[in-house]
Amino acid sequence: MRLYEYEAKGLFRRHMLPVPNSVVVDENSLCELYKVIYPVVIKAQTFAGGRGKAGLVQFATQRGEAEEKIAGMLGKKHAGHTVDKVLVEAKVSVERELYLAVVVDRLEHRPMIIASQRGGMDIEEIARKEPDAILKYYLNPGADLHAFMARNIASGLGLSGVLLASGAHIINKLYDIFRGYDCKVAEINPLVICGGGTVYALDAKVDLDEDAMFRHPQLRELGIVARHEVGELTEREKIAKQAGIPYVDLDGDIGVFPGGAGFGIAAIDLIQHYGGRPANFMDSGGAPTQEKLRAMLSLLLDNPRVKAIFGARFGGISRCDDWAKAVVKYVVENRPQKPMIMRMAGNMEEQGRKILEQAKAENPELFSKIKVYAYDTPIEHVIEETIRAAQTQD
Amino acid sequence: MRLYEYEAKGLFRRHMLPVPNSVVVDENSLCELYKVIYPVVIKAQTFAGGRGKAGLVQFATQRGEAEEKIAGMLGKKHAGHTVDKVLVEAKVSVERELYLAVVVDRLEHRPMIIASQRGGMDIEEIARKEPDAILKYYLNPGADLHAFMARNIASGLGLSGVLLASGAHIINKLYDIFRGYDCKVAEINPLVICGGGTVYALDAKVDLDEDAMFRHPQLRELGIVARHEVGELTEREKIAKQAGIPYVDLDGDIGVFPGGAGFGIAAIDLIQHYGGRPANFMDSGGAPTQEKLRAMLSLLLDNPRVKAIFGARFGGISRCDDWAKAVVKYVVENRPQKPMIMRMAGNMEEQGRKILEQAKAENPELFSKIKVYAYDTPIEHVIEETIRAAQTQD
Amino acid sequence: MAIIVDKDIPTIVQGITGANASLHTRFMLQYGTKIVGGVTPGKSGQNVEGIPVYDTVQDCLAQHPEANVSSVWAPPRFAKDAILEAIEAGIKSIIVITERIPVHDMLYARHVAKSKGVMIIGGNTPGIISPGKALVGMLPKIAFQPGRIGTVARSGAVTYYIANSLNLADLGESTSVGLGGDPILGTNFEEILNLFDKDSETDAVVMAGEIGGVYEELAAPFISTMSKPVVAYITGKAAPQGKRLGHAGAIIEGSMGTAASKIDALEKNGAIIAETLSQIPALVKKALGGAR
Amino acid sequence: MAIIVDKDIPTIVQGITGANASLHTRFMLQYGTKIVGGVTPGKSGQNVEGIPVYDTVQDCLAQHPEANVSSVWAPPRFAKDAILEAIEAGIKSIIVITERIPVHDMLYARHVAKSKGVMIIGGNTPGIISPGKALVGMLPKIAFQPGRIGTVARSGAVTYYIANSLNLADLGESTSVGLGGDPILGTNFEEILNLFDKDSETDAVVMAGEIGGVYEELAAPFISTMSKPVVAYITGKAAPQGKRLGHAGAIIEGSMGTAASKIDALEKNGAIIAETLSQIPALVKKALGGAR
Repeated sequence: MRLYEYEAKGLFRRHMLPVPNSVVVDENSLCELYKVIYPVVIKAQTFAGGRGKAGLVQFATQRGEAEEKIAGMLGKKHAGHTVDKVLVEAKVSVERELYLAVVVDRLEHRPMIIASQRGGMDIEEIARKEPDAILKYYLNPGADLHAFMARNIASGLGLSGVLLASGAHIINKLYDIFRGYDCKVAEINPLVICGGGTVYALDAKVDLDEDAMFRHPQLRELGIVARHEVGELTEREKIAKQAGIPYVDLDGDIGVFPGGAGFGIAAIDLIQHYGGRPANFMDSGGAPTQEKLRAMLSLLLDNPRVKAIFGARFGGISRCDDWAKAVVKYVVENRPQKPMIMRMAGNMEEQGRKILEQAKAENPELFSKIKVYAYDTPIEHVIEETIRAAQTQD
Repeated sequence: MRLYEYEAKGLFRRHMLPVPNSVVVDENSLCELYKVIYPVVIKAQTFAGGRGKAGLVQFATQRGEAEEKIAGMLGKKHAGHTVDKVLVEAKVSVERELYLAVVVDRLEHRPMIIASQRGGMDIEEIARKEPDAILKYYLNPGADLHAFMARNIASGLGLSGVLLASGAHIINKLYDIFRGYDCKVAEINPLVICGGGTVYALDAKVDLDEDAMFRHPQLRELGIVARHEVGELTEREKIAKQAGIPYVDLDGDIGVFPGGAGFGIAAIDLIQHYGGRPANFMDSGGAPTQEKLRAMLSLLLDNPRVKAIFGARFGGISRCDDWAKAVVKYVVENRPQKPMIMRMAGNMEEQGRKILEQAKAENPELFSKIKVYAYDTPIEHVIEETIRAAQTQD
Repeated sequence: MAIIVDKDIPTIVQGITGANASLHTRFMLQYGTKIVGGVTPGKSGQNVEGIPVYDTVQDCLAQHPEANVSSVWAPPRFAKDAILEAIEAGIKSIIVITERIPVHDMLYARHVAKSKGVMIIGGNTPGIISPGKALVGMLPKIAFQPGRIGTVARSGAVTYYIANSLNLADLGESTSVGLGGDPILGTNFEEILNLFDKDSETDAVVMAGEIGGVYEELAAPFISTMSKPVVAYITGKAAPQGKRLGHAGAIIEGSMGTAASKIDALEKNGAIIAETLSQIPALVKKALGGAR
Repeated sequence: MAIIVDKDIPTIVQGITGANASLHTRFMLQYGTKIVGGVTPGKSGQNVEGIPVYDTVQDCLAQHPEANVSSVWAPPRFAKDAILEAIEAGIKSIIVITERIPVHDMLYARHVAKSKGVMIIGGNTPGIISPGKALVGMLPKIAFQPGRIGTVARSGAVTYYIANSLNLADLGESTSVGLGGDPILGTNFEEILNLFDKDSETDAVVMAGEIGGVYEELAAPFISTMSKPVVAYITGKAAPQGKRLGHAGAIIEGSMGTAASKIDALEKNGAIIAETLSQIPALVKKALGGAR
């Protein structure tokens, strides 16, 4: 879960990692601008790169100019995201720009510290242009970063004298944040050295492990809550999040009601492969409750864009009988008019099938648009039938 | 540095390790007694064992009785220590007594967790009577005690059901305290299980590493400051502590002004061996300042019991010239009348000797009772001469 | 002999008293898996489906020293500890059903396991099945039948659909391994492909990957050295960027982890690419020269 | 060749710019110790007595890869880090002058050192001298002269007085090792006795212990296996209970660590006990059969 620059810098400040003085403002809090000393840098808070080229990083030498430029940024769209906050930060005089990051290395399965004297560029760019200018330092999972290791890295960054100690301090603190907050990435680019030997984190990129948020309640104090890795949630995605359902809005017309996440991903591919357009990604998680299954169906059937539902349950940890029960209950209570073409197999399949058959016998009309295939029907057949049903609904 | 029971329990409470409700009172704070629920146990706060037999652990069922018994304890001498505080603690109904400790094992050079189902006895006693009833669990220095390890130990203590979790929790917390506060010993004996499955640390013994106190400023908040391993400081010892000088009062008449600690220990032995009585132990530490050397001489020469000074400087990290300079300055300024028999050799000896000779030439009278032997005089000779000088002073 | 699990391998269940674990303990026993004990701290003395429950793995192994496989069903925040407990007690293969284990926890557990020569499968694996012999995990038995195709996939349901497709085409599985959907896995594709390549009961392998991470790309060079054909099915071609699709690991971050990059790496190294599930059996048969 | 240090062994000084370290760097150089570099973080580019100063041990060893002995003079709170830095950089013998290093810090550094086959001497050692060859630490050269007696003691000054006594009796030292006065030591008596027993330049050993800890008792059984005589001098007979006497390790805790228990253990195992410093040379001579 990627943090905004201002959030990451808040975390840095909390842990004595030096950042320039700044305020975060939105359209209602421009009064806060009295707190900064000019000149300032104004940076739109958005995740996507290329802020500079899009005019989303600007300078101002006094308040009037700052307000004008902020007004120009707020509400702008950038890579699908509407700018609603800007970071207004004291401009510092930069002598050198360094690169520093701690990441989870997916190849080595270890934390890796990356340092380079070529700060300011993307690390991929440095890697391409000057691979030798990158210093990598691996640690075992759970290991301490001893002070001397941080000094070795600082020395490798060309720091000496008092800067050796400040650099090592920052490396230690960044690693503390990486470990202490379960980061996947904690990056400072650029780490700048200013006149007089002060050092600042001029930009900050922190990517948290959403699955470890439960042990960091202090993030909530900083106003940091779970969200997408990148970008904002749609209204439906927010509802799904509330209900604990991994859900992503897509722009098609076939509601996808799958079992697990892996087949959810496959289902989207298959629908496209056979010429259909999926309306969403969704995952029930292992062994969903009745409540959750009901919320999943609501998300799909309440979506006006959805014309037909493709459903699939291969019962593993999730049971067919639970699934069937939830479908029947939802249909009886909500009487949906959209066709639902589904397939059910696996654990507790027999019990599930009985539930469906009984419901159909009791309410043949209500279940007329609902089909539930079994083990011997290939899943692609079910998908193709759903696509046809959606087209017929037009 | 041994903590009082009430201090150790304060530390436990701070870290969610359950202890019975209690108050600590001295003669000025008996009003605090309204806070406890009767019946209570009253325990004199002193380090030495055998409190029970000495009448320093008593029970009371109501306040009047408690006050009476406390009055009887305060001011009592026990193993050289005057009782000035008592811990008044809610009496709990004990079903089982266990033993639990984390210690630095000096043989294995590792932290060791010791657990036994035979709580209430000294661990040495359990070891003697029932060695098989002791469970030992070693950890590597700096290693985490994972939750499962604590459960394994709790299970080894015969705990199951809800007690398994409470026991494991306490083991984890005790290890956290051991690591977090640089303990040499963190012991709970007995750890008691009460009716209803509650668990309490009924006694608490914590021995801190004095050399690591610098990184535990939070101990000061608990009112815990550096002192002797056992017992209280004498007035002179307090002055020495203020000046950063390791100093212990003994009951003889020869002031010992040695170089390092190791020879300080040897000097006491040698003085006794040759029939003298040392007045103190003292250590200059490595490379003492002029200030410190001056304070050391004051401690000895201001002590009315001291009749003669035995001095020795073998210059290693501590320099002879510094030592000679301090002696000369002290003598010139304070004009002591007591004989000082000393020996000086080692690094910067030549320079030191010049300083002494010049001072003697300028003030022959003042230095008439001061002798400084050199490398070729055995130290035993110097000691014997000091003993004779002390006897002559009588 | 099948890879990793087999009929005669004594197995334990960590977290056995949980609702899912106890239900699947019943299914596993029905399938013939030799479960000797279960562990839930504080629940010793109980039993689940006739299997005795212990407080610790250590206590369990004191009674059943022969056990050397465990399945872990503990909640995510306790999964690391459960895995470490199993390692310390001497378990050699740990099948981690738990999903969404924190990344740092899994890195640590994986590090300890590797240093002690212990195999972790998962997290977020549906388990492993050697049809007709043993099932460890929660895979539905109906999806599988004995045969000579090895399968390995990140996703549970995809594992079932692949076996389902194979079975409908009269192929069966030697062993089906769920690699797991979490971002950090105890065992990767290459390690399982290697086991299948050496397995005398396996003729060909189907591997199914998905967007996110680099495990598929990392395995690609090994495929070129294998003696057996590999049919690869990669999902997530239609996935949007930067959004996690259910599995903690299933996210495209920048140019990394796209379906295209995975398919490209695998194809280059000789894997046969399947576009849909139903293509898989035909491609397998073709690779085996139509002999079966 | 002398034990541990020698004339030709390249040595570095950690914390070299400190007042004591720089003074003793001069003394060591005057004595002939081959110091090739010094380390103080933030002070690179300076020099002390002509010796170049580096920011890190790693930087120092990049320029002087042959160095394999270091003396550590860092303040107590930084000592652990300095030792770990030396180990990681590849130093094989680390002489720790720093005194009063926290117990947990030293346990950790010692553990890492042992696991990597690195020797730590100290903390709170005056150092090591092989008279006429090399001096690492702060021992005063006047106290020592070349000879064939090995000495090992917990205390610095006691080391000097023993050598002083030996020299006044026309004996000299092969090597004198300060074991250190801290409670947790990197190297114990037994390890040094073993080196002396194997050393062709040593005929007899004088060991001096003191109250506190169990290092003396632990070494006792080894003495009975040695081919060379050991004269032992234990101080603290007159020490009060429960009070730390200067050295962090010098404290009698309960019945543990008393002079009597140490003397008893040593005597039982064949060590010759000296009551005073001046008895030592005579006892050594007697043990050597008056041959020297």
